[in-house]
Amino acid sequence: MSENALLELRGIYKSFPGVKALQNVDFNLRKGEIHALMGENGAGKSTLIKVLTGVYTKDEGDIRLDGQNVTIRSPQDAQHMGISTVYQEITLCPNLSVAENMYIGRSDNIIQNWKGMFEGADKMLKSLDIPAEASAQLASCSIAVQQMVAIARAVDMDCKVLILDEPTSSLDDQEVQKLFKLMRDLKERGVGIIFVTHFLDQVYEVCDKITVLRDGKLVGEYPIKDLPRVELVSKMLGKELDDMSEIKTEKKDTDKEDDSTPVYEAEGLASTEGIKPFNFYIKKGEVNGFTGLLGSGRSECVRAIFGADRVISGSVKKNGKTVKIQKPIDAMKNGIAYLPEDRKVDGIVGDLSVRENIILALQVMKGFFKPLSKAEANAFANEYIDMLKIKTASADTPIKSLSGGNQQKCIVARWLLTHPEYLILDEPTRGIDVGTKVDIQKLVLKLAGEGMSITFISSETDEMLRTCSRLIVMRDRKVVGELKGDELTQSKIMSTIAGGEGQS
Amino acid sequence: MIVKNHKPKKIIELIMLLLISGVVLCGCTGSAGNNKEGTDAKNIKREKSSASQPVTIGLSQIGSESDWRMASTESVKAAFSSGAGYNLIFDDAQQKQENQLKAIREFIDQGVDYIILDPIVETGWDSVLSEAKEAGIPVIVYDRRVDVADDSLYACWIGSDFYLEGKRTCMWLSDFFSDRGIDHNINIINIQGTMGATAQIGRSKAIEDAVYHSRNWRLLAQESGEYTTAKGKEVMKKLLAKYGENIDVVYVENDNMAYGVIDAIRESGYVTGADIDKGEILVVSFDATHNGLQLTLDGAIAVDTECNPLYGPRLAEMVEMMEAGEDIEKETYIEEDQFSAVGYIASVNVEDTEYPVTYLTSKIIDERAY
Amino acid sequence: MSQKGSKGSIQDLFGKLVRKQIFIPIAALFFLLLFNLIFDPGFFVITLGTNSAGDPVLSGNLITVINMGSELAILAIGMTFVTAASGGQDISVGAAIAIAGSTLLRVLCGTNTRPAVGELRTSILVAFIISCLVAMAFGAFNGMLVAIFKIQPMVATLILYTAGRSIAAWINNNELPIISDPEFGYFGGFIPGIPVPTPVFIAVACMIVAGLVLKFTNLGLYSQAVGINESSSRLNGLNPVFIKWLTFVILGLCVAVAALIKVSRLSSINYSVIAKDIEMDAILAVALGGNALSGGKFNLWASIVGAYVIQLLTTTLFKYEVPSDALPAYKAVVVIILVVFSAPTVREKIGNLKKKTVKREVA
Amino acid sequence: MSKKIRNMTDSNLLLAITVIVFVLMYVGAIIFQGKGFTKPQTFFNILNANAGLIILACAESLVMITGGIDISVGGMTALVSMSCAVYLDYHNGNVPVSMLIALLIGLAYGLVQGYLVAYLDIQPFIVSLAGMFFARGMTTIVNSDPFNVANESFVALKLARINVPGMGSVNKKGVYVNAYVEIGVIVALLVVILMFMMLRWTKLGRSFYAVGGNRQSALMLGINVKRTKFLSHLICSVLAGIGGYVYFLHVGSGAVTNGQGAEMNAIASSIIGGTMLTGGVGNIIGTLIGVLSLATIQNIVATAGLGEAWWTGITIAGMLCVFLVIQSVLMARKKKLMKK
Repeated sequence: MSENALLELRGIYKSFPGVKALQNVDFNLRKGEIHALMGENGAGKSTLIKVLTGVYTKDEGDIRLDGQNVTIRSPQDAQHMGISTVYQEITLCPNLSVAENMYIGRSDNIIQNWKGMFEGADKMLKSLDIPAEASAQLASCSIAVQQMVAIARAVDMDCKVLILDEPTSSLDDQEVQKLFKLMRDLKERGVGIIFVTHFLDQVYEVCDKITVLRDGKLVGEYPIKDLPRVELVSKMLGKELDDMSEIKTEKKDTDKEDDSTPVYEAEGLASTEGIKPFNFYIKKGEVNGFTGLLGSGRSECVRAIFGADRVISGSVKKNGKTVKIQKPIDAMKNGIAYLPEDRKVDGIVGDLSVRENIILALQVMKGFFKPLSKAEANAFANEYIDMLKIKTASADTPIKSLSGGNQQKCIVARWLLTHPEYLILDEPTRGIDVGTKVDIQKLVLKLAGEGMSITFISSETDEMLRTCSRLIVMRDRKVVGELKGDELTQSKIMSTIAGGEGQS
Repeated sequence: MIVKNHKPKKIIELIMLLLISGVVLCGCTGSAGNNKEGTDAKNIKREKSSASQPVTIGLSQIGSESDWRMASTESVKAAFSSGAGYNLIFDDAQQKQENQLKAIREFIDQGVDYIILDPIVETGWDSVLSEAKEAGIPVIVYDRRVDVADDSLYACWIGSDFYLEGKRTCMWLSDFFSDRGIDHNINIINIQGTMGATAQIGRSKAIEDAVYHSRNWRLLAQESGEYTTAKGKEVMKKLLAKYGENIDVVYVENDNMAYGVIDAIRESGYVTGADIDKGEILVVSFDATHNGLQLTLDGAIAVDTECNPLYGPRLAEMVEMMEAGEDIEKETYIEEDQFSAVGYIASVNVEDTEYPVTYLTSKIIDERAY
Repeated sequence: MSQKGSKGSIQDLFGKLVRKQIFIPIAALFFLLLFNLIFDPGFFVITLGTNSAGDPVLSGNLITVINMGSELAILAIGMTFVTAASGGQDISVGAAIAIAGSTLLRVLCGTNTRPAVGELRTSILVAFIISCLVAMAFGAFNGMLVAIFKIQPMVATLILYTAGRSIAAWINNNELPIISDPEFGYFGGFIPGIPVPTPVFIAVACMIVAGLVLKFTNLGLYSQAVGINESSSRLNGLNPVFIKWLTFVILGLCVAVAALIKVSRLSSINYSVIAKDIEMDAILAVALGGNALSGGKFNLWASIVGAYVIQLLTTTLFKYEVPSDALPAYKAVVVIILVVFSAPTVREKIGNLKKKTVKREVA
Repeated sequence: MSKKIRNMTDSNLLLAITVIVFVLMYVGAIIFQGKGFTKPQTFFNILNANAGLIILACAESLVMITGGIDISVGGMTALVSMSCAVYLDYHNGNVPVSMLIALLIGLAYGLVQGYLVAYLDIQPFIVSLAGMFFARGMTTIVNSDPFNVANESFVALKLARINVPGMGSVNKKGVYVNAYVEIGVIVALLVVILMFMMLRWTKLGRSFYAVGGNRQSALMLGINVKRTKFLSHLICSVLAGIGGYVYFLHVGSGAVTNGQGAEMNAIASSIIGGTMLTGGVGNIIGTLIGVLSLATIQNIVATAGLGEAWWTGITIAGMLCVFLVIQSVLMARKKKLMKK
């Protein structure tokens, strides 16, 4: 069993004030293996990785690398031992050059050899097919390229263990394929790769083994062949699950035609973010969605609808009446709510309490001079904490200490509290655990059933198919098609996105 | 299309930029408007260039910390006006020798004809003055002195005899006490000026000497009030808290500090006045500024010895003499007066010279130039 | 058993108290008072005397603290808002006080720098309103640089810090007006018949206004939200640019009030000395209050208590005859001790230490 | 054009702006102000008077690049000059020991401030604010009265001139006067060169940029962030000690007011020189030019006859304002270009 073993973790414990993040967790990685680390948010994946990379020090347990006990005190330690990590968020320095980002912090040389460094970096970038110049400032590269640079750095370090912590969430399909190729190459070279992701498809595409964590405890380690998806999901959630089918039946009810005036209608809408003017409408109780590859402009469209980016042309009608939506507050006053794509940057207000985060939008709509009383605010917050089953110690807890899924629920609560007629959800399920994903999808259908209009955007097409009755397809910042009814199939969407045949 | 639509934001940025540079520019044009002398001087320079070059003077002033200093600055500025054929470059050193050194070097670099210097402290001038000498620019020192190894480094000095001022004040006090028949112990507090300044050295020495030679005068404390009202008040408050009614006389080394000292005395519940036997605190001060004299008239300051700030005419006289190639005296003292509204003493005698004491009236205050 | 439980709950309560943000400044306040109580109980003596005009006045060290601390407390209010919303500090408040004070005197005196009693050009109220407007305009200028041009607050306000005292001197043509009207002295001294110094009332009034603003408007929530996450605030319908700008204007108003007290105390002004280094004290007050200087969540009252801690420290040191120029050295030592003990890393370490000892006891 | 701007690093872009503005300003001064500015000695005098500030500004730039700030450098200047002055004059000390005193003060400051900032994670502004208070207070405790140092060997060192051949000028009486710089200038230029090389060509130098650019990332990239921050403050304070001594060597006096406002001048010079207070961006050469720009504008204001004290403050502020706005607008535009 332990032949070829590269990394062995035994009985790892780690706790934070009030939380037992890891309890008696074991983990094995062999040479030339791609090993998926799975679990819901808050299951302990991040903590385990941070223990491995020296960001946290473990409370108890052994780490064995190449059969020898090691202590990892800092990220430098980890690097020196051959454990490299690529994180979901870019952890490079934007003000330095690409080459420096690949080489800094790696050697004990005193002198910086610019020429040698540029040459080495260019070679590496070329061999990995990464479109970046070694001398360019990192900030001038796209996020995807920055991610690739981070991987190039890890590869260049001849690491034994490569940890990829959700590296694919900001990459498009092509880039993901490139990354997978890279991973397989490394696997050939005998590198052990720990792969953390929420995309089940990707797990089944590249991984050899899966380790599942739940509530800080080890559930088990399985060869990929022995663990079908449904079982994986149920292991992660800790219960058998047939929610998926439920959702489908619910959706059928909302799938109907009507000729009423749209709740929201836009004509020739365009914003400074470079989307081509587009037309759009949504009716009462309808769930529709924008789909397309990452960067196709689907988020920019909904941002334009909400006035989040500067709107530069187009006319908007709300319930048939022409209105002006220039800023978010205009949209909010017109009963539109928007859950943004990037939860951390655009959604939560980290240091504020759950309560303040929930009431924020309602408060802003009420106005500067009409603050909610503490009692009212508490009542609202508790109502939604119960309704959406937000797991938090109290309404006073800072939102940043909640898990991703629960943070997302708070943001949903924030917008539901404003009782919008039209709710826009941009990637509400990104980076959150499967259980919450299902909860949110169910909620969408429930709200639609109650008469709310909803636009739902997700990178996972099956989620869209499950919830939406109409899909607007985008390519290169342009609307290229609209699908409904029977057209709503995986293959049809793919072909529309790809633009293989004549469009409507 | 998109580019076009970008414009509004850019235009706003541009407008903001213009606005800000506008504000700055306004400041600059404002300067031209306010500082008419400057522009006039340039015009005259152009007109006169064929006939006679204006004489360029570099004036390095200590600062603008007190009424006295400002009256002095105004006087010099008026004397070297462009109308009189001068081009004055004025520099305010804001109480730092460093800045004065810098200013003098700038004057040398600009090739001025004369440098006029009111030095903030006495030492530390050797190198910069020798640079001026090297460059062939005569330096006139006024008010405070410079202490240099080689006194050919400056052309001449004109100023007050601060020791004499102090002596006159002490003599007035001594005459006053004997007049009143007071011969018990007199407790004195000295609120000094900025340490190391010529005036502080002279005036402090005078009171120290007087105390040393006196039978019943005692110096309770000496502390610097740095010539400012605020600091004077702060120091006095502290000393009042410490010595309370034991204080008979406060010897304040300038009027600005005297305002603060009198404020402090009043706020601490004491009374200023000449009747020290009734527990009043007697304040003597120097400079005889407008406000100082007002307080003297009210009796809050018993005697205010003048320190004449009106150097302008005398300095202009000297420059003219040097232009004409005449010899001038190395050291000159400026004439000074002494004012009191207490009125017992008509004159004081210091080292066999009688110095009159002017009985102060509001008429005198109104007629004075500052 | 039950005893143990109650002991635990008391410990819990204490723990909760210790974790409260306002605990640190209040603890510092108590510590300084205790220090004085032990070494010189005379510190607490308050006497009722009369001033030169024969009006009753209270005097004593405690009166001095609440009197002289007024300006700082008022500035701490504005500084807290600015810190919360912009994540930076305004280092130009001292210079702005010089400007506001200079304006006040200029409006009152016109070109005559020595107006006799009753010769003021306008009423004090009008002059004060004008100086408020000027101070708010300069605040708006700072706010514009910070909010619109996105320049870091400290850097943006460095401009006014450099120019402020010069502008103040310029406003009065570098002359130093002196006002002899006794009414003008009321704001920094005493109103006849009332033995409590007027600045105390002004400071309390400012606190009440600030409290009401926090209660009846959303300024608190908005400025915190903007300070923590600007992007998210914008998507929730807030206008971060306006809110940041607004906090600077509010600070401008606080500056004008502080300037009124400062100028009134002297009935005159000294451009280069007035309110010198007060910006540093104001920032310190915010920091002592346990507020993050990087913005976000704030506790206004903790800042105000912080301001009085600084003043109490100053007065205590004066009491022990520390010369005013040497004062900063002692202040620095106390400040360092305070910030070290309130630093999260240190607190954590102390917490760990405690845990260990407790564990050992249990074992 | 826009592509070129895009490919420039932030540091270089800001440096370019600074250099252009400085050259324009100096040329303008020569054209409009005439005789004075054509003389090399005018420029050397600017260097002489600001040698100390150049070193302080380099020190400040370093902490600013690392994402911190140090407002204690002005106070340290006062403390260093007063301590050395008292030692030299009252204790009749010798010059090398006085230099050692300056270095030790710098070192002590660096160790304490560095530890508090880096290892206890206290905000650098507050730490150095306390540092400034402490230095100013200690200075008055050491000695409150200003005085000029009379110690002979010190005065000799202070008066020592290094002639710059071929740069002299003829005075009014037709005598050729050599152009010169003071020893402090040599020290300052050495510091500039060493700091430039350190920041550009050593791993440590690059790690300052990395920590300033993104602390968290730098940690993940395997840089010892705490040690880097500690070193930035240590080097800064030691340099401030040296800068304080060079300043002392120029003015030759111990005074409480020495170096007053020097911290803000150092910060302003760094900003004009293209260092950003947000960290990660900056250039020592820019800092040098920043100091020179500041000094030149002061010189222009003074010699233009705007001697009233307020003009200096207002013009410097105006210049700072224009620079900041240009920087802000340019960076915003660059960011926009980037997006496309």
